[in-house]
Amino acid sequence: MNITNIVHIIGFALILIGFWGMLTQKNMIKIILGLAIVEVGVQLVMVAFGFIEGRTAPILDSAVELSKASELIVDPVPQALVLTAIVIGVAVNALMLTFVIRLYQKKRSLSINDYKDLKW
Amino acid sequence: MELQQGIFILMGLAMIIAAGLAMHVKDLISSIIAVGVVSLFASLLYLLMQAPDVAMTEAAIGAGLSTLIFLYALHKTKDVEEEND
Amino acid sequence: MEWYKIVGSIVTLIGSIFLFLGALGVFRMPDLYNRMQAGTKATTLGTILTLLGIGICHYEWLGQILIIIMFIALTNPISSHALARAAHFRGIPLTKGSVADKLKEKESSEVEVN
Amino acid sequence: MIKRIIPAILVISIFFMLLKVMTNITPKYDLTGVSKTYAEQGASDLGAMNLVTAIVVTYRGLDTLGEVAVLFMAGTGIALLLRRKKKKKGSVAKKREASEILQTGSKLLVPIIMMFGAYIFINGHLSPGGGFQGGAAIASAVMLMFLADNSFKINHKVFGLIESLSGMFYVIIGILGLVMIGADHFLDSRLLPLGEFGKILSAGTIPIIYTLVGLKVGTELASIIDNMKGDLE
Amino acid sequence: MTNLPEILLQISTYFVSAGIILATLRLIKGPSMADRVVALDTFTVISISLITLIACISGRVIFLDVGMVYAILSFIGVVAVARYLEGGL
Repeated sequence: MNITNIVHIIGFALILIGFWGMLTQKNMIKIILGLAIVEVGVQLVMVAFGFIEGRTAPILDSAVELSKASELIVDPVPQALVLTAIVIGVAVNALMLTFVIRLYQKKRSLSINDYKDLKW
Repeated sequence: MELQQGIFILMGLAMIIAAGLAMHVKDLISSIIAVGVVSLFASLLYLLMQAPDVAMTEAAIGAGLSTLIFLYALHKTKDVEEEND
Repeated sequence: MEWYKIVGSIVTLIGSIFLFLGALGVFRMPDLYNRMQAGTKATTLGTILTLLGIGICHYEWLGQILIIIMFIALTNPISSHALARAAHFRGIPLTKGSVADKLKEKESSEVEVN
Repeated sequence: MIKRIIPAILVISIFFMLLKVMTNITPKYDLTGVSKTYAEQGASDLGAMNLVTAIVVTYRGLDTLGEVAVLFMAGTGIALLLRRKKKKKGSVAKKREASEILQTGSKLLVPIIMMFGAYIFINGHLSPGGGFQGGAAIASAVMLMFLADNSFKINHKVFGLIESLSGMFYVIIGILGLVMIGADHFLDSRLLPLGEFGKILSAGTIPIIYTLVGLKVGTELASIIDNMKGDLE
Repeated sequence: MTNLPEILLQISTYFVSAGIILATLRLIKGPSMADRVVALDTFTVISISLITLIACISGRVIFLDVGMVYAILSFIGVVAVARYLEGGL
């Protein structure tokens, strides 16, 4: 049981909890909270893909010898991806909450069951 | 090495408990706080996985910004929610 | 064997014991205001001691650690004060044994003057 | 009943999917492919100590440009959806003022947080941090002012000007790379000399680009918060 | 005797972890939402010292920057919830 597997289990558990909440909750704000949890889980799994045990952070200051850098640092590419994903995530959450506010101003309800205009 | 794995498992359990709490409790502020706790521990895990850039982003955004955005949305949709309580 | 490392780690240990006691107070105290007191005062002292101990261990990091201590000393009281005030206005009750409620007395006297 | 069964089936199927993914993962023991190249050549190629910064700004610069564009679109969408209406007289609900300690403390802390955000994005190539983190710190300072002062308003003209100017200069630097270096060097940071490794004025245009990104992200997030607050004017 | 500082640092890590467990119990139990906010506040303060311990154990000074960001930004979330609860948002 190494650390990569532990973090993968944590991330997958968060994804499942978030999906369960999104599918069963009625309140729209709570659905968005579930999506936020799913985001955290996916980001954890992505960072864990680049983690190598016993190595150090990809910042080449005096603690890392420059000529042997590729044998001493963890993978920097997933970190760069996740870095941008977090900022995008919060903007997308804000946009979805804006939709919720507008819907609420229209129908004065937060429950997802009251919006059945396109239901067949 | 044992200690490090123990810290990972402890933080993972705390995250999973907080996520379950966020989906389980009735009142919305508690669940927003629980999501804040999830992102706090996520930032600590990033730090333990040697990703200080990601940890800093998660700390700067998950600590204040995301909580406040949810609270504003809750504030704007409040009147019905208090009737239902 | 450097003596400053031993001193620093002992200071860190004392700080972490304070952190543990603060968390224990958060868990065990009877009402919100007592919990808040344990969760703010004890943990602030514990964090400052922990950071100082590590600063003694790695004396070349001391500048940054002092900056962190300054930030904690500035921000922690503000948040706990705001939280206590909000809880008071929200009407969360005090525990039975408490003897003084100055904010309530101040408010009621202001109402009487007006 | 059916409302419980269908989510349960979906979640269980996702669980088996993730289980399949997890059993097929073997932990890495070495860098491979593109990340090995970045780790070996990044420092001498771009002069940045922080390899994540090097990847975000230069190697994957186009992605960052796209991300800033997505952020801009989200901000614009929020501003469009939450348009403000004129205030009617007497219809504003009374809000409780912040306590004196919070007001004084925020006056003390807001300049410190702003300065700290600037420190984060200027030092992006030397230490962890960069434009996104510094922008979030600046937006947090604006947020603290909203929390402490009920009548605080941001100056929309100044914010819009900073945002559009920083976005414009970001694209201009990218096109300069196209003109001055070569046809496939859009957003290349080697316009300026690389300088001495580990100093603030090094790594070509990485500090300049990250400062611009930080200003843009900070003003963007601050205006998102302002729109979400959305008091009637 | 030579590795006494490391042993002491490990013991402090155990104490801090026990603090996390106790605060998690308060987060689960908390009868009102204000109790949960107290737990969040405790978490943020504890996590700053945990970040510094991680930096000390792994020996990189760069991790302290993350601690600085946490120390100066984490209180804003608590203040936001407090302002919401007292009705001033």
